[in-house]
Amino acid sequence: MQIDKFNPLEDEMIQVMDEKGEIINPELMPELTEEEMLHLYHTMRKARTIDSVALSLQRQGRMLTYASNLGQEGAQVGSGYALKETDWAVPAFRELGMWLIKGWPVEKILQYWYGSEWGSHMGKELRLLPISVPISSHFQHAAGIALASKLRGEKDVTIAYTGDGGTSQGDFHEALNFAAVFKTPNVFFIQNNQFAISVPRSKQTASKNLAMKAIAYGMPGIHVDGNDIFAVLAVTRAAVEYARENGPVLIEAHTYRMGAHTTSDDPTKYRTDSDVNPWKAKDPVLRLENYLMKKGVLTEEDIHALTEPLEKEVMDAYKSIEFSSDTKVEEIFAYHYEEMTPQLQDQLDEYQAFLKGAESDV
Amino acid sequence: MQIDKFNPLEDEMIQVMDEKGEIINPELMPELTEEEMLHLYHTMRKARTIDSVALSLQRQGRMLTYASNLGQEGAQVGSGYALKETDWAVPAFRELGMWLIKGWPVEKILQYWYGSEWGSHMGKELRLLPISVPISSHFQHAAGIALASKLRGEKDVTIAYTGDGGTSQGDFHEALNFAAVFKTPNVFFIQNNQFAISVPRSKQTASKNLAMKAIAYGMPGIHVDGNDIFAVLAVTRAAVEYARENGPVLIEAHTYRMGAHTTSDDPTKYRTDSDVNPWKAKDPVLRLENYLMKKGVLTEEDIHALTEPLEKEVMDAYKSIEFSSDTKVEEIFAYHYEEMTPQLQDQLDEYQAFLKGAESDV
Amino acid sequence: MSNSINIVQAVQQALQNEMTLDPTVVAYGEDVGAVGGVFRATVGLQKEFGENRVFDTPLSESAIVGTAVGMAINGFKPVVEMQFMGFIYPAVNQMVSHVARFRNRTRGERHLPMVIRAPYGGGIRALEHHSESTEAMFAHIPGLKVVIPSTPYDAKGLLIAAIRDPDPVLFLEPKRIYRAFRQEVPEEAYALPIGKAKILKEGSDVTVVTWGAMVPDVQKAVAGIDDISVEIIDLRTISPMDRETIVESVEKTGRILIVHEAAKSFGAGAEIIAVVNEKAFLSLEAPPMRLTGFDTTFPLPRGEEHYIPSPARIEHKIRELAAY
Amino acid sequence: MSNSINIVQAVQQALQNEMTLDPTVVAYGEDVGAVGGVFRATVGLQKEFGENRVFDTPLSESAIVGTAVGMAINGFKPVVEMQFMGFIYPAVNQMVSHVARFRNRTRGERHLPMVIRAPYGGGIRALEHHSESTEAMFAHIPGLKVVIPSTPYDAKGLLIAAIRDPDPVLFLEPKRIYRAFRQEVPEEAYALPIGKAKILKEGSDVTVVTWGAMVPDVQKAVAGIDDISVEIIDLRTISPMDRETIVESVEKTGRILIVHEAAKSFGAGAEIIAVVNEKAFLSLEAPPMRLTGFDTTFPLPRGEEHYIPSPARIEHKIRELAAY
Ligand SMILES: Cc1ncc(C[n+]2csc(CCOP(=O)(O)OP(=O)(O)O)c2C)c(N)n1
Ligand SMILES: Cc1ncc(C[n+]2csc(CCOP(=O)(O)OP(=O)(O)O)c2C)c(N)n1
Ligand SMILES: [Mg+2]
Ligand SMILES: [Mg+2]
Repeated sequence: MQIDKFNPLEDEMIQVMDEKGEIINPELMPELTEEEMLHLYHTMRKARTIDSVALSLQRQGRMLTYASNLGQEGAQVGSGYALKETDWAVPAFRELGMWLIKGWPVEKILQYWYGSEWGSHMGKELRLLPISVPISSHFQHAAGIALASKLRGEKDVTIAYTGDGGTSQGDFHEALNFAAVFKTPNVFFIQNNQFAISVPRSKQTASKNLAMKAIAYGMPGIHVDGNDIFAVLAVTRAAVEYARENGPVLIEAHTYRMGAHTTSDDPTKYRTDSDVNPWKAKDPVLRLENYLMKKGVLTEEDIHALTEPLEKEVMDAYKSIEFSSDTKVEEIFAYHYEEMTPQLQDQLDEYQAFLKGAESDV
Repeated sequence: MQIDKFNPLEDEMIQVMDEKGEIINPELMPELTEEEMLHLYHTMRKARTIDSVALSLQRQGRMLTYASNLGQEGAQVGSGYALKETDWAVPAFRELGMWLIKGWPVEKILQYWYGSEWGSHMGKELRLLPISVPISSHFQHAAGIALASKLRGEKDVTIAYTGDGGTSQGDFHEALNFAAVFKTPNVFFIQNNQFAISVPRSKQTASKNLAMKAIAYGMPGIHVDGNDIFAVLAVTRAAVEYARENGPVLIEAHTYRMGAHTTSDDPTKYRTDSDVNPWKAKDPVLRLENYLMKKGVLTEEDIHALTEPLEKEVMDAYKSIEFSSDTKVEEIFAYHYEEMTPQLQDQLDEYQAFLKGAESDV
Repeated sequence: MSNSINIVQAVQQALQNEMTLDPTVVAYGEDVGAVGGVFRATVGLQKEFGENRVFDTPLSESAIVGTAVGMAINGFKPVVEMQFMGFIYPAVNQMVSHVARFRNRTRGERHLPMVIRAPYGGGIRALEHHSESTEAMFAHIPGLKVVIPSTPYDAKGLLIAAIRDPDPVLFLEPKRIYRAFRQEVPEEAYALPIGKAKILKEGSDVTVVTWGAMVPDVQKAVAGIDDISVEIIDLRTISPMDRETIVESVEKTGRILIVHEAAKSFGAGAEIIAVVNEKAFLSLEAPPMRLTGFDTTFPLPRGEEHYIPSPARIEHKIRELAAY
Repeated sequence: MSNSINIVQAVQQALQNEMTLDPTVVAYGEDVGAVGGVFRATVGLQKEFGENRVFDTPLSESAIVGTAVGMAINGFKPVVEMQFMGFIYPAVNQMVSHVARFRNRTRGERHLPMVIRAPYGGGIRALEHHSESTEAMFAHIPGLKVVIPSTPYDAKGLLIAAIRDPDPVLFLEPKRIYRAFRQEVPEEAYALPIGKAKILKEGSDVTVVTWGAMVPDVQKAVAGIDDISVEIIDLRTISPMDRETIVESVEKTGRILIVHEAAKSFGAGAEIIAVVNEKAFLSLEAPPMRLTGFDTTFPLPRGEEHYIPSPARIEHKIRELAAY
């Protein structure tokens, strides 16, 4: 695929596999062994399992705010799989499938959402940044990481994720402009899931699609069916290879947030079942399932057989952090500077003295 | 001219009059009486006079930092003249020709550059905002003013100016996006004078032109020869009328900053005479002069006859503020809130007591 | 007529009242329209006043504040919402460079009747950036007023005052106690003076100055103290600060403790201590003290219990001060 | 070997030294490349080290700081320039939300060796937004260090220390005295400790704490005072503040005046007063005093002479304090 020949103005969308799992665009079908396909499928299922376990734990009061990924696994796993191990990934906060591919340990992911900074102590060598909450601010980091790679003459690509809402932020603009000027090896990946909390895509921006925003920066832009994992993988692979040699690319993956924004959100306030239902047929997991079943590498039985071990794996991961994640007092102070300042030391000492006193009062 | 039929992707540039003052695109020639043309010419000359007087005063130490407009009078006067009296204008800091059209009194303009806040007390009814120094931050104000007009059902348009450098700021992006979503009556006018201080346009952004950035917002964008006052007027008139009914438009006026960035800048550090010279032939004032002379409404004599009265007018304006612009102590405190806070009152009192004491010490 | 409402309802009611009385008042921000805000502070307003007066914006805080500047210049009184105080920072340039400056820049020719609302503070077991208390950063900016209510009654009266104020007000809402308790509040519009602190409890031994979500914690702490007579001042306006009320109290008690949730160093507590030194030095019988958040990032939920001074710590500190 | 250089040359030399010693040091920002910065603080560096190590960026401060975060994560030590402190505000979100937090967010796994340089302060007859001193806003942010030198020697040694610091430093340069005087400074690289104030002059009656461009003004004022023994402390690091040096001095003098250019309320002077109260209350013989900029926007040039405390006002205030 020649990424810079795509015309984002035409508002077409790249697809490889239709909703029934038929390959409709074989020339774009990414090269994948059966094993790899099963790995992708497995990862999507794992993401979905984490999602549902986390949501149910949250309902039980055993988990804090959680942002569901339901329906976006294709965009996440597909794009993540296009990366080499030495490539960097800079997420927003809704990229579970990519995190799994990139290697963020499940227990660490859960520990993050469970409310501990240790969740983001994930292994530097993963070349994965922690979650960035302030929308699109991390796009600047991605541009900087890529510039660093380029200045050292290395060929690593940095992919960064944001949402449809994220395209409205000034940082989105500045990062893309900066990257294009310096021709940094970046892929900027928009998961257009049609909502920014309650604000629909149509009220977020007046451009016909989000991929065409690339034109403002003189970089290629490409629009892909985000629920079609093969299309996402094909497009992201092409983009990554383009970026490695030439400079940044913008991808818009067309998808849908099937669940609430987070566990604090009630989507019935701003959308109806009839908005959501058509998207059920486009489910990225079902689609790959259909394809693999037709291909004969996956059976109904296999599908069901996965459920329990995945749930167990995730629950085990959760249990490994559930009662061991309370923050120690010193930890609150210890990581602000290489050496604690005298101010911090004083404050820590005073607080610990208070705690000791309170204890001995009992 | 149908503003939304222009294709900014094609990198063409709208021209009406060539460098010799010939009308090469008569169907776009704006309707103007001879009187109006002479008014435009006169205003450009006045702008140029203010510029040269201010620069020479600055060299004499009688004026502070000053930002020259030399070479950009066509873009400034032409765009300003497209506005109705009730339209709003939101400048950056290099829009002298527009200010004159909009009615900012010359002595007030000079008073601003002379270093007094009173220069920005210019008459609310002008619907002209004061200079905004933080690059492109005022684009947000322009979007808000226009939204206010629209919400009241009024048809006033708000034009906002920035430079080529200004297109890199996050605020540029957010304002355009916001305006396009709400279809506010805005014209966003970029004076692309090829430099942001020392940084050339080519290092500012990788897009082929700046007008095409409009595509990212779903608004029309148009690229015009900024040194061709007729083209600028025609395009801006069309844009203003489009904006009045439909929503925002982006204009890029291609021009050149003939002088230094400001009096603190030394452009020989980053460009050569051979960069600058070709632009001398494109001078917007000469171009209109040639046209008017050919048309027989302006003679060499008229041209020279203007010099002295303009210089006198500007110098008189300057003299009217030169020795009367020192800030009174109370003024520093009086305009932060409708009522001075007790803190401010205390600080003022203490300072005035000090001043009195110091005086009586003498 | 009065109604029994909590703080977030008081905010909503203030908006509802003022929008009814003044057609130039508009409210906007992220998710404030259709769903009525993530905390429901604008709930029902879009339905009542229409999409021209209550609307959602693109996700861009600088645009929200920056367009409010333009709206205010052109005849409206915008009340904009920052979804959390942790997301106000993209708008800081607009606030410092323009919101705070238009009146002075134009020597009074233009002024900005606008309000920036933001829920602030921690203790709600939220993700990073959802627990900020950086009122001191904004209080330092000449031309900005910073208001923080602690009760439904004050929230309503101060927000109405902020909306009516011809100058910009940063209105920080204590989200930890948004729904903590109800209070009888007039249904009609009323305004309370900005810049006036409130003595919640008179006392003669120790003055405690606090604000926002810390107020109930201080009250709880003091409720457990029989042997020391504590005066509690709810500052209500951070800037311009009501120095008089504080100074008069310290002249009486000779002892002052400031309790705030924000980080200690360079926080608003420091300014209060400076003021007390300047205006009531000779009355001081003990060093003014601060009990505040640590000089650290607000911890994620598994550590957050340590950050905000608890009633027990407040009591302990009051005793330390009284014993000095 | 030493050379006689002014502050802006010291900044340039610090960069030159460190870029020579450490290939991961890069410098960028608006106009820092070809022309060497609007104040020429990076002059000659692009020529010497090439466009890969010294370069101009698009006009976007948030990108300059935000990409520096990425560069620091990926092996570089970026030293970025904000053209004026008045233009730092678009980058505040990056500074507060990320620069200050990466180490803590990742429990030490990632840290950011980066420096943000910005000329600060007024008195150069400049346009609006070119005269800002808002060090207190940044000092309040946990995770940021804020350094302000006042001499060529300190500027060089502290900037080198900032570059070598594994954590982010906001390095504010006193532009009013960029070229005010020269000092003999070693040509080689050397580092001075961040977080340490310097006693410029010992004295026993009054302590004056100041920093940056106010230092020479304080020195001038004190030079005219024979009858009071003034100790002058140059704070040098605003955060983390060297409380020890201040407290020891006040224990000796019993009197302290803080002189800064920033607005008074919620400024760094307040924190110093709070610290002195907390640590040296019983030594205080007079109320700690502040002489600072007004709580106003920095006036345009025709009024700016009034804003910055003059040596005459400083002397007057020292006398007031001594006479208390
Ligand atoms: C700067 C900033 N403003 C507001 C928020 C609150 N917020 C969190 S997620 C979100 C919506 C994001 O929408 P989008 O970018 O489309 O991502 P999605 O949630 O759909 O994945 C908002 C407004 C934030 N995190 N950061
Ligand atoms: C936010 C911000 N950053 C930096 C500056 C300093 N500065 C003033 S003008 C200028 C260049 C502006 O370039 P451009 O937008 O092309 O306008 P021009 O000067 O060419 O008219 C810069 C960097 C500023 N005023 N505001
Ligand atoms: Mg979305
Ligand atoms: Mg320019």
